[in-house]
Amino acid sequence: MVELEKETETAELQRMVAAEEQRARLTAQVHNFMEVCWEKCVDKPGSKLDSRTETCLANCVNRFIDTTLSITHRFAQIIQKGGH
Amino acid sequence: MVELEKETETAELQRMVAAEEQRARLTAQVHNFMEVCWEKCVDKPGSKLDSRTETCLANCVNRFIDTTLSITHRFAQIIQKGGH
Amino acid sequence: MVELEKETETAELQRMVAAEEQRARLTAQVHNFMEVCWEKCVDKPGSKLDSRTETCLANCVNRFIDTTLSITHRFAQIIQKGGH
Amino acid sequence: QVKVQIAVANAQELLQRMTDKCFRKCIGKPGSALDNSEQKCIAMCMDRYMDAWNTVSRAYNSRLQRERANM
Amino acid sequence: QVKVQIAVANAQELLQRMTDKCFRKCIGKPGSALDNSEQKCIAMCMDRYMDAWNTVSRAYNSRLQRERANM
Amino acid sequence: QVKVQIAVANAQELLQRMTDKCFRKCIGKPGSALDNSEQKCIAMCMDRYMDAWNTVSRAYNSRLQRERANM
Repeated sequence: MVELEKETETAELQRMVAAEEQRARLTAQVHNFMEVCWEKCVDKPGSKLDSRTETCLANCVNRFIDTTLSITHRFAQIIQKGGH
Repeated sequence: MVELEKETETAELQRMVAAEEQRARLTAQVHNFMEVCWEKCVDKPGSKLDSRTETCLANCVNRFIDTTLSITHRFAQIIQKGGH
Repeated sequence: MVELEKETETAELQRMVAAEEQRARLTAQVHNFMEVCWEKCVDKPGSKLDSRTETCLANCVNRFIDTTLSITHRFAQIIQKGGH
Repeated sequence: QVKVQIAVANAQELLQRMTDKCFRKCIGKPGSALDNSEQKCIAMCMDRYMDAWNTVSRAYNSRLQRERANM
Repeated sequence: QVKVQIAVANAQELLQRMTDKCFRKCIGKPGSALDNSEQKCIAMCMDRYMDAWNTVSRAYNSRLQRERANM
Repeated sequence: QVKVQIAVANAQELLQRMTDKCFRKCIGKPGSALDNSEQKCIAMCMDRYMDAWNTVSRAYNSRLQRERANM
């Protein structure tokens, strides 16, 4: 009985740690996007984030991910052909 | 007697390690300031550091610390209000 | 006999790890050069790497190493004189 | 415990990056004190940085959900 | 095993840096999709980045050999 | 021993950052050798970088002391 409880606790703890690591990775990724997109989209910070800047930021994240996917895909193709 | 000596030695070692860690943190901070302030204050490096550049560098460190304190203070207020 | 084999294996493994660490350091160094030289030499990426860009990149690596050697040498001299 | 540590690490990272960006944007030649317009600029820059952070974070999360739905 | 891991780490590092550089070079104001010219620019930028990587790597290796010969 | 290692780590960090900054400032298009004016620029840049490092370090230390005195 005690053994089983211990196992459940360990599993629960591992699940929590994994979830937090995942969250930390996502957060690190957001910091990353901010490095690129803050420069691309925000010129002079105004009294509020206007809708044009908001759209630019959301597009920036999505185009950056598109670029990542496109480059990774192309890179995998080059590797498979054994080329370059 | 020997025990006591050992304890003193351990304490002394810990104190030294802590002091060195502290010094390493300060040094890392100076590297950090240099990243910002070298760009802000030194345009073309001349045959000596003129007093205008010296003042600019010292001001840069102090204004950067002011900015850090001001942002941290405001951030703590926002967190406490549970806001944003 | 078995002992000797084990030792040889351990030595072999250590050699491999050292070689890989060395390769990782060289690779990190190439990433480093790329940070500086991509900006200095490649303006608009064209349909191929023209010979002017190629020369610029190779020169960039060599001049960067020259700069490192020159600065390190001068730094050692200053340290020895106990100066600055 | 793990959660709290990561959250603190994230807040520190956010504060550091925000300070760096807003100092660069708001302070031209550093003077003998932060003047009024610099202080206003820093407060505004900070608020916009956090707005932008939230917008970027939301855009990233919805993209992740769309990608997962497509798998 | 060690070799494979380092090679994977290197490919990831390469992909990340390449993405960052090519995004900055090819995308002005990010729009609602990658348009044709942006996509071409990214593909070309990627090929040039890898060419440049090879050139830099070769130049570095031959310099190392020359330095070793002089020692 | 600990002290020496940290000091060495610091010197290496200083040399790397200095090299990076001075290369960027002093070398326009890299040629087939460092010419005379580039070499002079690098030596001068290096000296100024170390002067600046000392100035920044001093300013930081006196600020820390003022902050501690105010606590």
